[in-house]
Amino acid sequence: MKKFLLDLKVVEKQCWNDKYVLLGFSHDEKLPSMFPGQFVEVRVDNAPNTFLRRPISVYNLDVEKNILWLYVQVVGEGTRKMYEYEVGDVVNMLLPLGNQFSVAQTGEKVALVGGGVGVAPMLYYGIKLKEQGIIPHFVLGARSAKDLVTIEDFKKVGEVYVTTEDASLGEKGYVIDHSFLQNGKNDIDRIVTCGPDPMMRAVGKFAKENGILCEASLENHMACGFGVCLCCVTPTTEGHKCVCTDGPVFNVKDLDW
Amino acid sequence: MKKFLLDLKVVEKQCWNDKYVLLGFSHDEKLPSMFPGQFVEVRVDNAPNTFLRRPISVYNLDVEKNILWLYVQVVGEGTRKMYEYEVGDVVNMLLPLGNQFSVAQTGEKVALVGGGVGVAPMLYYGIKLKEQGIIPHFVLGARSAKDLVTIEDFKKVGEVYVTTEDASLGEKGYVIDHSFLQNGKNDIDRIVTCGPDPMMRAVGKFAKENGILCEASLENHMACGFGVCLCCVTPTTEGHKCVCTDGPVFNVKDLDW
Amino acid sequence: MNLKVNIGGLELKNPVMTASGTFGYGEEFADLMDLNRLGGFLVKGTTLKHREGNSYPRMAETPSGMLNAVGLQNKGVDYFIKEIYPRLQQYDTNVIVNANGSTVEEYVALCEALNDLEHIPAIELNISCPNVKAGGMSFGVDPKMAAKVTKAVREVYHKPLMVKLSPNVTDIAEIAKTVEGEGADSVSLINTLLGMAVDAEKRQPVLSTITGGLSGAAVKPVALRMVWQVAKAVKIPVVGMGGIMNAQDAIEFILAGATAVQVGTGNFIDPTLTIKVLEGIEDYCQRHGFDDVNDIVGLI
Amino acid sequence: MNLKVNIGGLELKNPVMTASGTFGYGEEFADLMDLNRLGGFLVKGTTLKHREGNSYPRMAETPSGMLNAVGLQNKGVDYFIKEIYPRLQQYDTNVIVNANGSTVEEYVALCEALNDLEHIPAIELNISCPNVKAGGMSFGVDPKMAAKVTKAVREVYHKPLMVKLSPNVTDIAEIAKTVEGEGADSVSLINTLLGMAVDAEKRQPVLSTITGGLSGAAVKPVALRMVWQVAKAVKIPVVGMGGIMNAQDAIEFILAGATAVQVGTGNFIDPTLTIKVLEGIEDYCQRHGFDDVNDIVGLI
Ligand SMILES: Cc1cc2nc3c(=O)[nH]c(=O)nc-3n(C[C@H](O)[C@H](O)[C@H](O)COP(=O)(O)OP(=O)(O)OC[C@H]3O[C@@H](n4cnc5c(N)ncnc54)[C@H](O)[C@@H]3O)c2cc1C
Ligand SMILES: Cc1cc2nc3c(=O)[nH]c(=O)nc-3n(C[C@H](O)[C@H](O)[C@H](O)COP(=O)(O)OP(=O)(O)OC[C@H]3O[C@@H](n4cnc5c(N)ncnc54)[C@H](O)[C@@H]3O)c2cc1C
Ligand SMILES: Cc1cc2nc3c(=O)[nH]c(=O)nc-3n(C[C@H](O)[C@H](O)[C@H](O)COP(=O)(O)O)c2cc1C
Ligand SMILES: Cc1cc2nc3c(=O)[nH]c(=O)nc-3n(C[C@H](O)[C@H](O)[C@H](O)COP(=O)(O)O)c2cc1C
Ligand code: FES
Ligand code: FES
Repeated sequence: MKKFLLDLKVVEKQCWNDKYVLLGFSHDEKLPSMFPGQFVEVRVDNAPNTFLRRPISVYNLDVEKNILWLYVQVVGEGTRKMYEYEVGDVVNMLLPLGNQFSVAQTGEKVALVGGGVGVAPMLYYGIKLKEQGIIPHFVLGARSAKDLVTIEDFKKVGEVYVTTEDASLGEKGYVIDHSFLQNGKNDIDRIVTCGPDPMMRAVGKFAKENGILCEASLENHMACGFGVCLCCVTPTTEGHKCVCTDGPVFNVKDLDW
Repeated sequence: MKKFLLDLKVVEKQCWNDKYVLLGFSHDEKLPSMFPGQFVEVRVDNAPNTFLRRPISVYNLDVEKNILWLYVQVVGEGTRKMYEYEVGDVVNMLLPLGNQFSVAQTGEKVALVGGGVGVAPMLYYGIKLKEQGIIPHFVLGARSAKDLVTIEDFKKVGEVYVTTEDASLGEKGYVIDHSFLQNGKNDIDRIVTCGPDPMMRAVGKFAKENGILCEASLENHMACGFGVCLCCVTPTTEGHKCVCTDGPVFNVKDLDW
Repeated sequence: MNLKVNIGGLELKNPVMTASGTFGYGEEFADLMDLNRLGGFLVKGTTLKHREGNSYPRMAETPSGMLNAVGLQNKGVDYFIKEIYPRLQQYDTNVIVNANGSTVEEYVALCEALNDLEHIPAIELNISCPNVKAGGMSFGVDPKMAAKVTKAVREVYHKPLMVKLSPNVTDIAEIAKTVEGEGADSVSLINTLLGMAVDAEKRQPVLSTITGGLSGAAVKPVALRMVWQVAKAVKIPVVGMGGIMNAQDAIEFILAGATAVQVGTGNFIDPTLTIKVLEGIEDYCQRHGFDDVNDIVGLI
Repeated sequence: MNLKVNIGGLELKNPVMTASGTFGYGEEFADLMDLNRLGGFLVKGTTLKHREGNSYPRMAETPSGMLNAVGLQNKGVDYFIKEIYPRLQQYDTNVIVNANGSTVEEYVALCEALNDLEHIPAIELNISCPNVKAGGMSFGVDPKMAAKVTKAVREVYHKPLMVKLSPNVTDIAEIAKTVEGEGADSVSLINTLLGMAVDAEKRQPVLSTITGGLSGAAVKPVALRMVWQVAKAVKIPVVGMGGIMNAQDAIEFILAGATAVQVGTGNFIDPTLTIKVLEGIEDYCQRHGFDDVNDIVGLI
């Protein structure tokens, strides 16, 4: 896909507690198409220690309103600065980057399993499923209810199943333990997942054991985001592959898990 | 003098064109005393390339309102960020630093010669002179009228004589050519000066030739601002002296000009 | 305005190139800029045989810079010739291959193969990669080894030969003079500074290889110093790099003695940086009244 | 919680010291922090005779760092002993003098004088200053010279002797082993990296000396790597420095093998940084369940 280097303007901002922000970006011209699983590289140029760009998933692309939505969790200086963006700020982005989740077949039962801020790429895939006439089953896990702040967005699109480690919302435990997955083993045709590495590995294992097609979106550290530095590799059955161009989405059967 | 490391809050901001800003800073507690010629070291921590603090002169200390005024000209990234400070922002400063202009004797005729942003330390000295009952004669020079934006502050305190290189305000030419200086050679008892190096040297030469006591405030590049790095030295009759602690104010007869 | 420079027999339409390992095979940038505007571009480090490179993690961000430990991942020269070289012929600029080996024999075999490629007008002999166990940097930090590999390659490679120097040495000018003596047509510097990052919370190194190569703005002062030292020491042209993030940085290298520059890590942050650097150099020459960029080379 | 460390016979109440040339004579910080809380502080580089140092400009800011070319400006050891030493005795911490010379004889005469000072419990032998023409760094980049000066000083200096190493070398571990062999009780590293800054608009070097020493956050990756290499190579304690800007940086050095650290350029940016580093180290040990800071030394 053709890449663009664009200055986008913050047009919407929603903060929950002090850790999560949802930012809407727009442009005078029509934003390029982007697909679920793809990401953008954000230039954070007003922080002293963010030398490199920061990769952030496409949370949603509202074609009608011409708004790109990013959902950001504050973990360090770069994401802190993004949290502090105000409506009107202009931010340089390289986009769209990476491959995408593969398209489901009509009639499939699809589980979208997200952990923590890994829920980000799930929403947009869910929206596409819904457009196809497939009900997205979102299985969302986090440490605590306060880490699942955009849950209403998901409820508007599909069925939502929640686990939290402290039982503050939904079932207590890890996503993989959710009754929807454990009881539905035999019905589920496809799982897409994103989240912390141990979580995705657990999901991958579950899928393999139950013969379910499973795609995971990896979040390896990146220097460039577009395939030129070879820093973001993951071992696969065919050797090292770049997460930024061969991924971020991989079929778990190809991964060296 | 005792040094303080304080977080001050921006309480006033006045911008002229896009090059000059006057910022008022305050603190919950009483600000320490500061004298004319002294400066502060500002920590600009939201710019990627300002590793070191930035030295800025005390423009005025309003003891009643507990406000420290700084007058800043944008020349690079650090001063650009200062220009962008908003009321409410908190800025870390090390202060007060440096020596001070020596106190004039009652009855002296004093010329305060400032060039460009070098006018900054002149105002506060002028205010002190006025308190002593001495009329400050400000001779202010700049490239153009738009580089002398706080002239009204000076007019409130004393007599103001202006030169601009493009003749957009006052007499055309360099400060040193102003008729007030050239015609007043024999009357002037004391000159204090701050501005670009060539200007101060010219003023120093003029003072020497006419037997006038002259103090200049130097603006050497600094790494620490409080005498520990030895980076800011100027050659003097007694060898290298630190501009940040032995200065910034020097009697020009001690300088190696 | 003349921007043409000559790097030991290699004609560049302007002094702006890219640094190997930071520009892929160029194609990745084609959406965003016109590659043909460059003086040349250096493709990924290439070896005789396929290399998987080092394990992940291979990267750590550092103040104004980054560490990498890629370890020359590439599919080997045969794959390059078959799959990539044909596509690169379309570009109207110098495509230069960065040649790597673990032994003198490997370097020689590789460079022999590259010598036959009509559309590769020059190679950069990398004797300074800090990210491979055998060979790599060890050639670049020992004058005897540097001489040996340069001499051997010179015998089989008949086009302009640029040798890339390691900054991890006591006396880089000595190494430069050595390779000049063995027939190098130009030298390029600096490769990355050997560094390390520690994850304090996990109490382990960040990189799988513990140490890695430092690049980016942070290294510019060291790179400028070395370019200046080398330019004074040798008669062949010097290609400068290390932390170029804008046109002014590039001009600093040229003033310090570089006839051309390479933009590296900066490509990650702004994929169109090379074009900005090129335009900035032209603008600088104009502003300062030089009608030939060669006139500002080594003015310091 | 034990924070005490021993640097080759020198007892420190905690591992936090300051780097010579960045802390004046300590007194300049007394308004802002309690000097007695430090493990020790290093005063300005001292020479046998008065030195004017280099001409202005001596400083250039660089990405995440700075270059300096102070050139050991100081009034000589006699002045130090007469005017400054008496004032320094009031502090209940280790005051260490950074000793410099241009010849072996100068080093020896200086260290003999320092040996007699009761309240100076140790010296740091600086064989790595890049900012003086004669001597200075040249001792630190040549193993033979390093051996010679260490041996000579060892004969006249009978208290803990710390030798400060230059990073501008191909193999710093070799130099470390050499000075260890000649009787150094500890090594400290890194001194500044030789660098350069260019003023493109003026077309001249920024520093009066053209090149200068790079310090600050930018050099941390190189410093960490060298500390790690040296700590593996020698048995004597290693004192780590180079770009420490916060407690985490200091902990990284300790994990890489430093028994103590020195805070340098960071003092300019935050004059109370040493205290923050000290408190951060204590907090880190607590959080990670270590009751002795020595237990985290060299965990990597
Ligand atoms: C393809 C991709 C998509 C992503 N999508 C999102 C998203 O939609 N929303 C979101 O909030 N974050 C997302 N991330 C993660 C995000 O890029 C990092 O959190 C961010 O780069 C951290 O920058 P920082 O300056 O705030 O933190 P830093 O100061 O750089 O690091 C703080 C901590 O976060 C860790 N960290 C840094 N980068 C990453 C990374 N890439 N992955 C995991 N941990 C990291 C560091 O090791 C460190 O412990 C994505 C990452 C990738 C690779
Ligand atoms: C004692 C003292 C008092 C000062 N008082 C004031 C004041 O009241 N108001 C004000 O606006 N400025 C004042 N200055 C100058 C001010 O410190 C610099 O303009 C500022 O540090 C530049 O920072 P920057 O990041 O914007 O520019 P940089 O990006 O650091 O530099 C931009 C350009 O300015 C030059 N420059 C940098 N520092 C200085 C300096 N110290 N002197 C002269 N040129 C410099 C650089 O060489 C470069 O050409 C004072 C300086 C000193 C030493
Ligand atoms: C990710 C990465 C990979 C690199 N790979 C190579 C390589 O294969 N061969 C080589 O000679 N240099 C390689 N380098 C070094 C660069 O070409 C360049 O010498 C160095 O990064 C300094 O320039 P910079 O600061 O502009 O990046 C690599 C650098 C980076 C950051
Ligand atoms: C302005 C300045 C002056 C210095 N003077 C000396 C000195 O006299 N003797 C010495 O051994 N090191 C000197 N150094 C080097 C520091 O002690 C330290 O080794 C170096 O700066 C790296 O640490 P840092 O990055 O924390 O500053 C000086 C450094 C600076 C910045
Ligand atoms: S991040 Fe550079 S290749 Fe993937
Ligand atoms: S700026 Fe450090 S001594 Fe003056």
